[in-house]
Amino acid sequence: MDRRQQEAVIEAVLFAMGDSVELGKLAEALGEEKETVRQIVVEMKKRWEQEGRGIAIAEFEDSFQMCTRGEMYEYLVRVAKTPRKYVLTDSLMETLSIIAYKQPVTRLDVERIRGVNSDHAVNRLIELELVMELGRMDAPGRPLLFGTTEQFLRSFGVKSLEELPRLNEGKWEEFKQEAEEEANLSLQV
Amino acid sequence: MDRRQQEAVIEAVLFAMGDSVELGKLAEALGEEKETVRQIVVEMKKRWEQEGRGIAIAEFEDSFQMCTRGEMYEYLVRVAKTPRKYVLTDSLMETLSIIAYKQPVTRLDVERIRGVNSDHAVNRLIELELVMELGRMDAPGRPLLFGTTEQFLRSFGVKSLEELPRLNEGKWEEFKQEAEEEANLSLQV
Amino acid sequence: MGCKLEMAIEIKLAAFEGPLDLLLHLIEKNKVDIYDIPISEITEQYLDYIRQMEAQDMNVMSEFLVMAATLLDIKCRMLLPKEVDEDGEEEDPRAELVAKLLEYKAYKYMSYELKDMQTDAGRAFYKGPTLPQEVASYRAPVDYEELLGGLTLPGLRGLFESCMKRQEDKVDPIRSRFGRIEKDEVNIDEKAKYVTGYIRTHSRMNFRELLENAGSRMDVIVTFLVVLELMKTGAVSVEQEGIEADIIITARQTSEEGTDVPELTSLG
Repeated sequence: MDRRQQEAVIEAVLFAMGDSVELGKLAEALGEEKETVRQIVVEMKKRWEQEGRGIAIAEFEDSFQMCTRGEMYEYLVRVAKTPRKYVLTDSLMETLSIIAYKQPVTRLDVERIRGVNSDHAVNRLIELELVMELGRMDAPGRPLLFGTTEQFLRSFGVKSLEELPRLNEGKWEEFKQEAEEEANLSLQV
Repeated sequence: MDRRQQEAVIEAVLFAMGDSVELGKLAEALGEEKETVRQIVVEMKKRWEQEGRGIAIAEFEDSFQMCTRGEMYEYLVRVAKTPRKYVLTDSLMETLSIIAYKQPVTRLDVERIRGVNSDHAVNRLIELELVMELGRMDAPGRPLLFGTTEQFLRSFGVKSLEELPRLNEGKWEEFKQEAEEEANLSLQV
Repeated sequence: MGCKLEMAIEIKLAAFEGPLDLLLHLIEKNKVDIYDIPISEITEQYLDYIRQMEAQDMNVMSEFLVMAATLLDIKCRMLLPKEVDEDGEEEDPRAELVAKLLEYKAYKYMSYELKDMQTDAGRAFYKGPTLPQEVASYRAPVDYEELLGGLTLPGLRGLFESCMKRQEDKVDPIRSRFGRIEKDEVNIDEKAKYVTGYIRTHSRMNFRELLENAGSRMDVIVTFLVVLELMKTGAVSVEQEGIEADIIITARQTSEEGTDVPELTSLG
């Protein structure tokens, strides 16, 4: 393995481990003596500094860690503060409507109604602070119960859940009738 | 900001964010046009490859993510925990390939092609974040439509769906020829 | 030796992803042209496999059985004079099946390709975020007005209602009717009271009489259920001459006071 390859391996290991990596581990990955490896890492560290790269190598006792160079900090803040464009997708809206009307509700309830695994949608709604955990259900497995947040009420301009529009009873009758008509049809067949 | 600095910022942001970073965010950090930034990143990506560096830049649709170069694998497994890898069963792979090539696709489409109920497989793929809901089809019953995720691109090492190996009529022709050759062989026997 | 070979050839049905998979296996094993499937032989072999899977899960089984029926149907049509389509061309009864098999085979083939790609892609390592504390804890404010777009409260209600409707649609309509009998549509206790009262005062009657003030089909069903229950408890005997004939109900005299009809508390 030539020097360039050795440096590549060190770079990859430092990146993949994330945390600080003991010299011994780097030596193991390379199959080299610790002191040889230390020399290489220290040289890499210097060169990266000189080249003004975005990432740097921090040294602690007998460990090394890959990190962002201090000067990059302001750019990271800028990325973090980039306004994100949030959109409620169809599946998020559907899930929200079920949680709003059926709360407190478990993930499984949502899944049963939608007919599809909805974990992702529920999690996303929690991130967006429209939905929150209400506690756990007193049932086997003690599943989490979800409901809407204050932010939900605020966003829709209502003071309490009682102000949600009533379910359309007429609609229910329609569903029922449709189902019955279907049943009659199949009975007649 | 000179080019070297721009590259340093991109490197730092990709490293620090860990997850995939949208082109728009990088552009925001640099205060440059998206297309300019895309060019820079694509060039960096190429140069890193040529230099045989330990880390690489993966591209997914309009996002970029830092990762280790594939060739580093054998060294990394000596010291790092191997990444979570799911062995997908044949039925999951079949379902996934149908969704990947036919998206947006309904459950019924998948079922029709496989000849077996595939609800379980579709739900499992959603859990594994390889498949997601895309919305509902504008048709009676408004069935859910499914497609693949960014995690799918990452897991299969392609930057966009266009990069998937072609599923084309030619392949069918090959099958046909194979079958014919086999048939001839068996006639000769 | 022979025994070993047989075991090697015998492949568990569970190994097949479905009927199409099994069919493809048989076609490959027999080295026949997918465009010219010897339907009789393949059907025979297919049915042999199915017989071995009797004890399997019924859900899986039914899918294999549907294909068996399709194969038998094709086999029959192959024996009949060829059907001719609008353009005067002869239709091959196997055409639809062949198209399905080819389509399935194409995706199955791609799934192997994808599997290889996954193995290669799995060699790259990714890492989670390593952000400075302040950056990591920063949450971009959400513009809720923009987020909700045009979604209003009535819109939310509409979505919920259509979700529930879709769920309702999936419910077996006949079974769901049984569910409603207990709920509200027909008060079963009142119906039972009415029927038992009628029987007590009439001792022998036609089933039609009981239905005189039955409004809905649901009323009829409940009345019938009540009669069945009374029959079970021995309070009445029921006769019918033929399928189309009237159903005659006779109350059994058990005491001088009249017909001893037990209280029906619930049929649920």
